[in-house]
Amino acid sequence: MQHILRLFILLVGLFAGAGSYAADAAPKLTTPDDLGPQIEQPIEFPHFRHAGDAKDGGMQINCMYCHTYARRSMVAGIPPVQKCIGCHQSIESVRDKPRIQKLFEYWDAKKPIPWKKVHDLPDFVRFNHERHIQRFYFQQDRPYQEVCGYCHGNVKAMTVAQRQKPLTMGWCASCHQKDHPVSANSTETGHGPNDCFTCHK
Amino acid sequence: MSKRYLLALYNNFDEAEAVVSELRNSDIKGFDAADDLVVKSPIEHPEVEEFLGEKPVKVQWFTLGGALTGGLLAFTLIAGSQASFYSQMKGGKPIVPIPPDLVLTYEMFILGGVYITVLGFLICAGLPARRSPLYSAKVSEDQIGILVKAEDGSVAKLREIFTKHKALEIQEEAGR
Amino acid sequence: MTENDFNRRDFLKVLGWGGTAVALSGCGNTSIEDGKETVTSYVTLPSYVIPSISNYFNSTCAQCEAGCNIMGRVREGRVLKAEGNPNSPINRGRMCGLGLSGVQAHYNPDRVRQPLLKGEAITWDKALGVIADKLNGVKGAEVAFLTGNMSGHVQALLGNYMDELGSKNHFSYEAISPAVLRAANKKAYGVSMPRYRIDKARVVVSFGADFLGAWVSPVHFSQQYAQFRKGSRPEGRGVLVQIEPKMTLTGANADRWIGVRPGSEGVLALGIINALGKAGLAIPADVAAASKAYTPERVSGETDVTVEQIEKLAALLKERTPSLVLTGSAAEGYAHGSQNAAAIALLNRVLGNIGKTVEASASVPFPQIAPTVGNRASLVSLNDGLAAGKYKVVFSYGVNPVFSAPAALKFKDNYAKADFKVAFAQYLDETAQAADLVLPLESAMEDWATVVPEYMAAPEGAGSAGYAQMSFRQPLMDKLYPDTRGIGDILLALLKQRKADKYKEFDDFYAYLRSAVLKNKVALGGKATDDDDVFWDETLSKGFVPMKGIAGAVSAKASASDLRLPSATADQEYPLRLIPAVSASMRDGRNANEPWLQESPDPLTTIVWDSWVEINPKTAAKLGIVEGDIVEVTSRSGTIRTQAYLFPGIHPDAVSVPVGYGHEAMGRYAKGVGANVFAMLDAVFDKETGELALNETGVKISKTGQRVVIVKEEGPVGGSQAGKKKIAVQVAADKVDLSKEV
Amino acid sequence: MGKDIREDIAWAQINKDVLKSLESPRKLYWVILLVAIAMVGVAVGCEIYQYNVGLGVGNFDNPNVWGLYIATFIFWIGMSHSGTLLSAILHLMHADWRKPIYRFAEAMTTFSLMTAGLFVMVHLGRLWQVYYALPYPSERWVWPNFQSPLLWDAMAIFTYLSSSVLFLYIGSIPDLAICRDNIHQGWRKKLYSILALGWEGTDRQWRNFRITYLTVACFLIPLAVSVHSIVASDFAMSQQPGWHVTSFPPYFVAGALYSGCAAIITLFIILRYVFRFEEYMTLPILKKTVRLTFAIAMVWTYLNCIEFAATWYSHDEAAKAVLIEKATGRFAPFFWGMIFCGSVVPFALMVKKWQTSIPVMFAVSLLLNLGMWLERWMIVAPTFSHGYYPWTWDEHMWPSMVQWGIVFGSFGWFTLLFMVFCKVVPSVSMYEVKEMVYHRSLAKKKEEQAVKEELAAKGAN
Amino acid sequence: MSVSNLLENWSKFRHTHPVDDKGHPDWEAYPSDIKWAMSIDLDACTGCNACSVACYAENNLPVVGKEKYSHGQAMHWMRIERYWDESAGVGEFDADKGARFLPMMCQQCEAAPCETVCPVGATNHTEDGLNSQIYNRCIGSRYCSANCPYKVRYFNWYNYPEQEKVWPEPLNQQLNPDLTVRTKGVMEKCTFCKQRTYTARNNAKTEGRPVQDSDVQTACQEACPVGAITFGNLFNPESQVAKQWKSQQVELTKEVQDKDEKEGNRLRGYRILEELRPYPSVMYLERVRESAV
Repeated sequence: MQHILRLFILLVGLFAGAGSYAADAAPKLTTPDDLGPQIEQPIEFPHFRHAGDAKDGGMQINCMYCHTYARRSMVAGIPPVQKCIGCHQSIESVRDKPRIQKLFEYWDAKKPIPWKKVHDLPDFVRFNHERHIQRFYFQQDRPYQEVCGYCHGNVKAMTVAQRQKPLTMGWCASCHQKDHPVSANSTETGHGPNDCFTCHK
Repeated sequence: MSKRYLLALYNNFDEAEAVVSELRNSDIKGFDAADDLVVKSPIEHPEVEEFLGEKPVKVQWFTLGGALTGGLLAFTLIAGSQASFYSQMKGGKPIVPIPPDLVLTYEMFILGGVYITVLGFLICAGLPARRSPLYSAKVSEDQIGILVKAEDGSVAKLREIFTKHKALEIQEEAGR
Repeated sequence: MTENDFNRRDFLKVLGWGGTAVALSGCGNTSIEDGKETVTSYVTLPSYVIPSISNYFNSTCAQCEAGCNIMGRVREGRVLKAEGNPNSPINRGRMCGLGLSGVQAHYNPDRVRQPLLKGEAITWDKALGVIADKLNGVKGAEVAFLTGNMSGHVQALLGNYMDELGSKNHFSYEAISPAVLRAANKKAYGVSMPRYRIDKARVVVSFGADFLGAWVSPVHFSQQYAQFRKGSRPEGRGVLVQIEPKMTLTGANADRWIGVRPGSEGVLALGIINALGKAGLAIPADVAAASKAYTPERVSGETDVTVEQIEKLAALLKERTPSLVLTGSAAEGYAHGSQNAAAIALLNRVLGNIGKTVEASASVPFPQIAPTVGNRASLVSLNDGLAAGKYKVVFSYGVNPVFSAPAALKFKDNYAKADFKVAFAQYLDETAQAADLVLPLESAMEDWATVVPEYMAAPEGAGSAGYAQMSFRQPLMDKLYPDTRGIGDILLALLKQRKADKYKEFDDFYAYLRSAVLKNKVALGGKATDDDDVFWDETLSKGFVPMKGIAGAVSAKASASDLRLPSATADQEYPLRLIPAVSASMRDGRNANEPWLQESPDPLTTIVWDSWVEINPKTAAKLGIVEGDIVEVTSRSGTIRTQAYLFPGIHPDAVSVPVGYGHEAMGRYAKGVGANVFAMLDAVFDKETGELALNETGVKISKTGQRVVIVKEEGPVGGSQAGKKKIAVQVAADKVDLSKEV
Repeated sequence: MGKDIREDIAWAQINKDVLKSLESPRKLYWVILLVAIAMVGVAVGCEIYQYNVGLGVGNFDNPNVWGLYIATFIFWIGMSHSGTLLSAILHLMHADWRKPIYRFAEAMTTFSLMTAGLFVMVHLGRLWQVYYALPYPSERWVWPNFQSPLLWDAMAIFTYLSSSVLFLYIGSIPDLAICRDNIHQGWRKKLYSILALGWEGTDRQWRNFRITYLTVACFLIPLAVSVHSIVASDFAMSQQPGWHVTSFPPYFVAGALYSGCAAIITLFIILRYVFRFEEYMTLPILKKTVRLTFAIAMVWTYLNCIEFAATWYSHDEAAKAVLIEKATGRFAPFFWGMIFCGSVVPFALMVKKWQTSIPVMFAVSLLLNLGMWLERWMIVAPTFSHGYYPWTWDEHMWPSMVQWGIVFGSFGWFTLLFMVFCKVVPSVSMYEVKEMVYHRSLAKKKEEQAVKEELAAKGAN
Repeated sequence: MSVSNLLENWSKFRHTHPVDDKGHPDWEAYPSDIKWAMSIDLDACTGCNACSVACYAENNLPVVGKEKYSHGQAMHWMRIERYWDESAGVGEFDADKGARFLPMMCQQCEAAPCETVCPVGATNHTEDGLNSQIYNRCIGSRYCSANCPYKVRYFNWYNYPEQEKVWPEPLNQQLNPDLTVRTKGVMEKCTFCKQRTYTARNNAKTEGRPVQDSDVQTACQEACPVGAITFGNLFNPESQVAKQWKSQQVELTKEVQDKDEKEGNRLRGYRILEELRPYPSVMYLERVRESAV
């Protein structure tokens, strides 16, 4: 009997070990509190100031005011410097803040700001902002904070944006396999495309 | 009362058989031929098993269980993964095509069978085992060993039986 | 775009082409990368630019003289691809492989990047200074300017510059231009380049005109051909007969390819007229007289075409009208090329095609921008002048005569005789290497220009008669190399050296072009009240402007009186006739450094990355040559070594070697690929026009004993389907019902 | 005709003789081992080069996407079948002559499978992503394609390899115990006492041992058949002319047994010579093996004929074209070489005098092996260069030195493994030879007894 | 996850897609309303190679050079084949009626032989009827190419972008960002310009309408100087390609077309190697030649 017990413990241990290793190795599907790495940007853009709630001193600007391409293009796009200047040239109160001065330096030199990519998918992945905005923002009529925040996290509370969600394939797919109502007041549902080819290029 | 082990070595199976049958017929106190007698031989010898009496072998049940588990596991894994792999369509075939899946089911059937049989063997044969109290390298060479466990008092009696049948060598050791 | 402070080139700048811009190294890295790549961002951005969505800007293709209107696909400041402009009457949204490769001329890694004085990099100021120095004290007559085909405002500027220099020595040279045809057309129809209406013809008989491949305006003719082949057309599906000694792409698509003996095309044309007469067609008396001697039997003997074939062809031509007879380079490249062309033109007259399928074309109302078309005779006269030491300063632009002049002319040596040679070049090609000063040009995708095509295609419908157009070439992206300049800018700078105050209002060629166009707003289809900026933007966004052209008229007065067609004479020493083949992609070799063209197989032989000599299997059997043998092709003027390819589509008396290969310079993709057939051509000239006759070289072939495996697309079974009739199927026209097809 | 194993050979002598083979090797051993290592070195070098630069260095082209790797892969897989034949099939058939030679045959199975497995790896374009083919639960929810015969292949090889290793191990536990009892020095002592698992030859152990051995043998037989028929499915399940053949699975199995038997003859002769095993690997055993090989050779020849005939009389023009191409085209020398080595040479096995001639059999077995390698190549290559689509036919593709180097090195790899094995595990199964001798002497006794009784009866009468 | 999915999907996918046992399409089971298809008029095709070059430009195909081309390692997704008449017998070529050109690329088979054999599932059938190739999933076993009757799959034998330097600076700036550049060890093939059909579908969906012919052209179709190539949604009866298929009586899921059995069939639509039953999505129209001359 001893042998049996010994063998049993050995085998169970092996399985348990391998299983827990595998479970640990797989990235977690959602990591609400685990922020991605901090990225140094040329200008420390305070998202919380622009997009944050009024009670926190934010201006509650719609994401798509600046990231205007999101609804009509694959990429959300970074606003041209012109856009920043458009507002800031008439906001005298913050004119001498170091970040704003930096901004005007770029503008005066007519140089684009070399922003770093935060939500950077691998080259062989095709992600389409337009499709998702159309589906969830326009058709399903959800609040933009929720729609954008689903992938980008709670940007309105961040200064420089940080990656909050894993953005891995399994994470994408976990949502694609869910049924979502096709429009705001419809009971009909549909899910995202299953074809590998839709997202892989 | 303490136990003692005795190992007698014999040259051939006929002598060993004679010893065993005599031991079985003898009425030695504290010695039960069914439990306290172990025959060790360098080769597999069906007659030994015969004269030792039927002892059911249970490895087959492991085999059956292993094979069925393997097959079932394989089919569930394969069909399940096909159904959940974003339901990718393949060349005009169904998502879960039975005939191709059976091939792997078959392989896993065998794999499970073999693995669990071997596991069953180890369990049934009591392997890996610690050395028994008395062992002679002669057993793995050309001699048949008869290992008995008996109470102190019956050692002399056993020795007598062993020598009677021309034991080549008799070893003795205190048991636990 | 109408904002004043907005420079158009600003948004064409290549900005941070990280992630969204190009996906390099597709696989392998499967993880999310945080903060490694830079995002494409701009300072200012017009509203029509959306990242990840392409913008299309109309421009004009510069890869050949057809001048197709293209759209450049521009994304994140880079031009990615040339696509056809659907509104263009020339190419109607279509492209050829050569045109598509234009982006590789632009992005070519072997472009010249700064001015080079005897190989040393110098600044532009210095380069222009050197030119001024060298021109100092040189008489106008001692300056020569060699160009290829030219048109538009660059040509106007060049004209001005030549005037300023007091020189009349503008030589326009094209190695493979249909120059004999122009002269013959002028004589036969009254216009040098009439509009051909293949789409209206029921039968097209083409004497070596490779209109689907490399002849005049191939994409346009391909459009016409597509119409011509439609069974649902009122005229029914057209029949194409191609008569040529070496099968061209067009020949490969003909219903009947007739491998005529080289040089006897004119004889065959007269033979057909003769047969037409016999078949009952009314033949004008002078033509009948000229063709009387050419009985089918005699013609058959001279041309290697069976009597039956001639009669069948005549019957078809008589039955199905209108037809169209074309004269191509294969027929005109002889000492009697003009005679051939004249004889063939008679066919159109006899068949009554003139005015029906040979239409009058129109020319642009501004003579100074009308195309100057190149020919080979001008090179000969330049060469003669150089040999005589007449020219001290020679400019060359867009041509590579050191490569493409026949060796017999000894052009390279004569060129060296000039004191100072300036080459405007995009590549360091053979001519640029021989020049003293090389001025790097912008590519056609960075430059401004206007283009007036020689062959003036017209849109369908009314108003096509007097249609003429001017196409615009505009930058599709920012300059790749800051030290390159457009030819217009260079000419303007040179003009400013001479007459600074006259041109001082123009900062650059762009300003000159803009003002020149706006000055003629009305002629270019605008109204005098139109806002300049609006008109300019609209014009650019269209890519071309239609104009009321000066309509020519075609006449059917081709005379048959002075036709002299020599009979073929056998050359004992050099028994085979060499036909330099012009392929659609390689042409005269100026685009040889574009890798797509090198790698796209020759349609007929499917050979890539090398030249070859096509030999008829019968001839090859006689000479004991098999495919892949390295052979020496020897003429009186030179020898090349190349691989033999057995080709059923060539007359047994002829061999053919493609032109455009065998560069000794130019760049990594062109250099050392194949052999240069130009170098071995005999200097024989067309008797009437003085054009170099390309097909008049006799050669002999000898084996070298080496053999290679030819690098080609076709497999070892060649074009055989090995009995598989379901791969490429061919049916007879009467076996299918084409009229109801969609 | 040499003598068979003596019935009266002492069991202790058997131990002594066999254990001698585990002693420190002769110089020649080290020389051969070094040669084998050098061969592996060549292959490793080629593989590193190929891995770094890309598969193009193997000189593949568009139609010929598989080269020698897959052919050699099948060759090694095929070779593995001999072990199963000898240890499992003949075991069930109670053919006792297999006993002295099955151990090394089984080792051959294991090592040739290990070699074959490497070719699957070498063949891949992206070896570094090979884990994509494993069915493991990943975050991406992506699975391999279980419909692919290639995956079946991988699974079958894994099953076969692990089962063979277990079978080999289980079968040698009693012998490992002998080693443990007799070798008392160095690392070997520790190794054997661990590997022997405390085997003592008790009746309980023997009882379970017998049934386990039998059960695993029973599993191995269908497994072996399935492995090579799955390898055959790689081809038969495809749609290509010359591959899409119904008789491929049995044909492959026959070919596998054939090449395995040929390899056994080769190794038999080598081991007999090297370890002086004349007493055990006797000529009568060789004779039986040779006869078995001949029988399988004829089966293979028959299946070959069937395949050709079926192709020839069918209406599958493409398959017919491939066959004609094989017989008359560029591959003709290799094709006829295969026919010669595979179907003509075996007739040498019929000659009684040669059946026990060591040099003749050695040469013949090498030829048979060559023929079987050619067979695999002739299955793979011609279909690629002469498929359905004439435009893509290609006669110029020839494997580069990189491919040849890796194929060459695989023989070194096999030799290396086998040689190490021979020095660690007894290559003749001692306990089974004892059994064989015992049963034979019993039978002889019985026979003598019967004769005596008969005589006695006669005498009584 | 897998067991519940299995149970859920079991009934849904029991039936084959899209060809059921009877050999005709089970369109009901087709998961989308798009089936991309093509037709190529060989009578119009002149063999000029423009389509092939356009494909190089659009799809980031590497130019491999002479040495590698000679090893048959060319990467042209669209190759132009040139055939001769063989009136005098096999291999005896006759040029009198010209040559025949045939543009050959991935036929996007409905029952693609390549899909079932890929060990890792890198090539699948998409819901809009394409034969997908997921580059990043590919491990390079090349089994798909081995099983392709048309041999239209091309393998990256080398690391063209980085090691072979096929796109030296600034030639790499031409690369199309809409699709990746494939690295070594990966199979690739014609995708019917997936990036273009994707954009077309996306735009149509945003505008809430079905995809029309005017939405999308493949790069080869766009370039073709004679307009020999037609591409579109076969399920849309208004599309040109559907009209052509219909008028030529070619049905997608048949291995022998009814019209071919008929006497005096005056149609010229056919598909290559149809009898192998891959159900290709490309219909060719036979070349026509006038016999009166």
